[in-house]
Amino acid sequence: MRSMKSRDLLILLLFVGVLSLLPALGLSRYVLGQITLFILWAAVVSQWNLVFGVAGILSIGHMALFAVGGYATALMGLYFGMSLWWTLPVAALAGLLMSLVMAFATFRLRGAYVVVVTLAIAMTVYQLLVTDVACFRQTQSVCYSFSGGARGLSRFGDFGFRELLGYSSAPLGNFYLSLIMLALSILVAIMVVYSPYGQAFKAMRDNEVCAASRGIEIRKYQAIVFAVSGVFTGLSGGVYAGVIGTFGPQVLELPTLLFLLSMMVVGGRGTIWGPVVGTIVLALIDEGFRDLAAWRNTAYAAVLSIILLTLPEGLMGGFASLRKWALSPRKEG
Amino acid sequence: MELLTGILTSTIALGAIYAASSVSLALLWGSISMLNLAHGALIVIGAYGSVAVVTGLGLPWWTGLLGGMIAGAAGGLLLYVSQVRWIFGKANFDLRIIILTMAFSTIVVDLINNLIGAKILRQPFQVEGRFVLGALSIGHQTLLVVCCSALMVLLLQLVVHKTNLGRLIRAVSQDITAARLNGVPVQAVIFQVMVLAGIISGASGVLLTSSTTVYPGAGFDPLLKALIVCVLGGLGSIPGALAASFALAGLETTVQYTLGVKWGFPVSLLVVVLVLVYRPTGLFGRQELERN
Amino acid sequence: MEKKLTSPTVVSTRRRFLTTGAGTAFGAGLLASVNEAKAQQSGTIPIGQMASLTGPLAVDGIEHKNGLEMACEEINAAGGILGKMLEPTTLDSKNQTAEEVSAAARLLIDRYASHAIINGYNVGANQAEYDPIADAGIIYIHYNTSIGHHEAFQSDPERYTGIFMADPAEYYYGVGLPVMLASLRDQGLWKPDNNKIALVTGSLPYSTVISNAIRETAPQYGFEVSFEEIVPVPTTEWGAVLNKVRAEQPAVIANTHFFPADLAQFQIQFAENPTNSLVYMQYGPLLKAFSEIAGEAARGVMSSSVIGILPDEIGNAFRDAYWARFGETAEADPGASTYSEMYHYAISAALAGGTGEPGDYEQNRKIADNLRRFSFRAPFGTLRYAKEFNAALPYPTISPDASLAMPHLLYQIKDPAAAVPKKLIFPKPYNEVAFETPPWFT
Amino acid sequence: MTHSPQHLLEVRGLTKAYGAMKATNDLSFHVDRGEVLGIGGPNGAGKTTLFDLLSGVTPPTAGRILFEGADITGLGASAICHLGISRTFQLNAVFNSQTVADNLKTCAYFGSEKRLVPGLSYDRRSEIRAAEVLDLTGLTDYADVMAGALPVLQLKLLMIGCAIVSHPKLLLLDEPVGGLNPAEIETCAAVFRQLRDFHGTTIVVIEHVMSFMTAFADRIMILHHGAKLHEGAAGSLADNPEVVDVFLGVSGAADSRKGAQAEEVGNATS
Repeated sequence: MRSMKSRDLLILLLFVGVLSLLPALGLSRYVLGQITLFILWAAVVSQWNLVFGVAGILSIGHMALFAVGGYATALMGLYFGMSLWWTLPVAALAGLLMSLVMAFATFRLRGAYVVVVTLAIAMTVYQLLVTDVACFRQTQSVCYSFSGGARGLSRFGDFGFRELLGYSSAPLGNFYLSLIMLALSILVAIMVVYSPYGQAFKAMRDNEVCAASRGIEIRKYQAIVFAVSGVFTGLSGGVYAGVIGTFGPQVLELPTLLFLLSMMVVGGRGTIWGPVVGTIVLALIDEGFRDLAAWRNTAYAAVLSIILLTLPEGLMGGFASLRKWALSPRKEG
Repeated sequence: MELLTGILTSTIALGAIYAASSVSLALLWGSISMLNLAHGALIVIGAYGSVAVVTGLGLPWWTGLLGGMIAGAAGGLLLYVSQVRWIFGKANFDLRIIILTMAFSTIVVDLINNLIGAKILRQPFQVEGRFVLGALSIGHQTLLVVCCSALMVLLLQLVVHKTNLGRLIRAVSQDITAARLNGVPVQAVIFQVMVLAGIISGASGVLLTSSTTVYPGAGFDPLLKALIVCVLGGLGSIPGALAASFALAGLETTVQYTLGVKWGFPVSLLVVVLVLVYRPTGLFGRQELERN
Repeated sequence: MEKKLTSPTVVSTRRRFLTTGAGTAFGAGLLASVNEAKAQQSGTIPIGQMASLTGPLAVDGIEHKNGLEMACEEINAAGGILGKMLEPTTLDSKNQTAEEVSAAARLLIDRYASHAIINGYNVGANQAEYDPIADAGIIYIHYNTSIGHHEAFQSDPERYTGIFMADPAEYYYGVGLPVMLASLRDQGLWKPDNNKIALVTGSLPYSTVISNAIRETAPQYGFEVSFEEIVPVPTTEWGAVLNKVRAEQPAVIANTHFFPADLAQFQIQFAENPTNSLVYMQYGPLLKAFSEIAGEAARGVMSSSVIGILPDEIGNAFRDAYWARFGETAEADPGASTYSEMYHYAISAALAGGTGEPGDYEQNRKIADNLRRFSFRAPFGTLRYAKEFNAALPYPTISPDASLAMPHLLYQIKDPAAAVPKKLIFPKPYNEVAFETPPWFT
Repeated sequence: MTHSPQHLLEVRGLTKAYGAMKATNDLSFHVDRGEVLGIGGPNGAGKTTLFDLLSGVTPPTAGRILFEGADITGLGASAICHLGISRTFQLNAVFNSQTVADNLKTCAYFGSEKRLVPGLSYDRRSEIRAAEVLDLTGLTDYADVMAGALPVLQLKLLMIGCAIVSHPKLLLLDEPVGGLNPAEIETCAAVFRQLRDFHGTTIVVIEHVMSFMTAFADRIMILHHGAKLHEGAAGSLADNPEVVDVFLGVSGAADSRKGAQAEEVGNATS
């Protein structure tokens, strides 16, 4: 176990090292922007995976944690003019509180009930946001609601990269900030998975009744896994808001939820690297099909289906069986 | 009094629609533990089937329902052939099918967008007029939808409880391994269940869009509502889905009339979450004896 | 149009990445090389567009694409811009979220090296696309119909000098409604029982802004918003709202939720048990789909637009040409906007001595100055950008001179079964028919 | 009722009802320190339900459970584990996605005491205990194998290992040797004897394999329809005609007398 942990830490180091060299290739702003976006998605999916994959709590409303984090940052930036750096702890806290709500709502639920109830919570947050139209602040001629409603929030400040690095290099700042967020997210995942906490989570997933009878307080560890994931998912939401410059209820829409969920399942849930691999693969597919215009969604869905139909454990599971298959004849010979 | 009749008629109309659209979801969950996110796609396929038959072929309006059922059956068949038969009973079926059916509906919506067009169409399965009795005033269309939904649910109950197929479905839903060992042709049963679910979803698509409109994304909202209804009723329980349909419709309408329309959906969602916190298997869910 | 990746340097780059074995590096490298290939100059002028080709708003997105292509074909047939041919590219902005729209904008700039982006509307973009476009310095013309544009532009007029909104902000719809109602009342065409307006607001920013403006403006013209209900989007079951509205017996029901299908249901359910109220609905009734779905119930409903094709020589000619090109089921109004934006840009660029690629701030500034300097008579009126907002203004709500602004047109549905069910009733001199009391009045 | 702390476990009037059906019906018995109590009975007699009640997996409808003189009725499964009652399950109940060693460490770490705030790695004591149990069960060679990939015997041993690694005072074994052949049964029995003889662990065991029961248990209790049908010394079974009638059958009675290997009545879930 200790060697596995060192191996994963080493891979993380290499991975972050390689990614951090990417801007040196002279990527266009578009490519850098898209990579930044997907790095943030990977950070979110890694944390989601702790709950969904490692602890086996089938929460698909996880984006609610992301959303409250993003809104915390955007609202603090907007109403208090705070530097977005100072809003990040608040984003983490917001993610934590929302995660505890999720944990409480799902304590006694199993399987598909968890799926639908977590979805219902995300949809409730969504509905409350989009129907929030009461006048809260007035600018010149327009009236804005507290949360920005369906429009979402924008012009709430940024991380200051534009002043620091100039217009043309600001995306670099965003890129590296996102990369740090991803590294942090994966690091947390590694530390958790290989600690007694991670073992308790896996035990709960594998056999909940047995885990309880071995002294693992199920609800406590459900709450803990939600809390850990909530802190870092909320934080990612805050970073995302600052990097993208706008934040709205769209992150809670079903297509977004399922897009991120498919990253995890395609990569291989419950593994450290599955979410990352899934994000990379689906990002490439999505971008690769951009030229198909009206048929892009179809092509994406078709490829997604083929991967899921052929690889029950996702790509990481596929790699594992491939390696087993490749190694086994040599042993015999 | 006017408020009360308003709430009552709205509840009946809304409840019937919820019931029609959620029973097929309940059927699939109850029989083969499949959370079918392509339910919305089947609804849309049914809605367009009706348009094709009535507006396209120029047949009388009431054939729309048949058109919707046929199109829905084709949709269910396609879902079976392209996805379910390959992974049913394999590892992670429950999870993979969620994303696969989501992919299926993406493709369906895209195909409609690109081949038929994103234009909004009128559902031709319509009747004019109102039924008035004192203070009570109900549109014929509402009555039609309520009657068709009731008939559909009744027929489904007959199929499940009185036919040979129903017996096999119940055998499969109770214990798949045992059913297989006892010579039940499991794949054939699943195939028929999928087609049956397709027919019901297709028909409910026609009923749903008769009070709204037909467009490629018309199935999304009903899918969400049906999921909530099924969970509240207890997943897989058809009577539960029925009861939950009317309970939810009543709650939603009452909130809309009293608190305001915008609170209708969020409040009912919250209530569902709270109900499940105290009754983890829904109103009519099977309380399973956990054994290790 | 699309170049294959056959140059040996590109291939060797790909190999090198493959041998490192890192998936990301490979993918990003591939994308980068694609960009290099695409961005090469080919003697044509790349024109970009972000439009919803899929998703619920694709109905209009497809017309936006058609309008742009039609204009480019005509301009190319006439010799292009100073001899260079136009090459339009439309990218799918899907559900029009900030990420989708700004990703498409970056792609148009980096990969297609678009000299200008000629858009329809993207409702959810929230001005997120302004910064990448302003960084590239190219011209961006859209009709997002958002007061947010005014605020964004005024926050830094220098930086956003090349970003134009080709129609008045949605806010003016709200301001304009009481003006138009007062005009009907003061001319004696309509005698309201009271001064109450019942306001139904869709939970979308577009609807909200309009509703707020109606509420604020109404008292100046002797009206009062006495009832307000916010509905989620989409809403199809209107029973609760209508029952409450009926209890008010208002002089006017204004519904700013703009989806045509939902509004048609609203009207059908209202017509079952109507009150003596004028029904005004935002946007939806302008589309044929509304009349098709609502049927006879649609007769007498009012709606307004600032991008409606005028029933005059220019407007009719355009509609005929558009239908000849795309068939009579096509909606000409959305197409007219991108069509006109393109013409206006082409003329301004030609007068400036040519178009400007991304990064050519000087040339693009000249074009932007020309866009502000020269107005263009479009099928929907005069396209002229007010200097302080870089946006079009409405007549008569703001500008008293029809030749300097886009008329805010009030329509009434006259014959739901006709090819064009709506008829213009306000303002002068564009009105074709007179206002009629709706058939449900007793 | 007299307070009797000399009993390690005392059960009074325990009842568990599922609707009208009573899985356990007004059951009273006790277990003394260092004793081995065997529990038998036909399928559906409520044996596993009894274990579920004792181990806190399900709360009882009525009755009380006293452990070391303290009332533990209604405590949760993890709390009961921390007090020193540990159980095994009939079906494969290990953590499939962890290695054998990790299974044992997890059980040792979380099972032996209540962890308010667990650390980021296992403590020394848990690792020692895991190593001890690996040794005791003979699973050392399998330490790095995923539990989900274990052969049947090793799986049973791991299940037992997980239950004992937290050093429980009372061990509840639910059909620990069902489905094993005689040689494998002997392997398991050796582990149990060592627990009883050298660690002084008190054991309650449910088993259908009567030869194993009669050889291992000090006392035997037979349940029928959730109630006690018989209780007595290990050899006394065949003397009770009721027991013979409902449970053992004639051949079973003969087997139990002989102490030879019995025909398995069935290890299906009750």
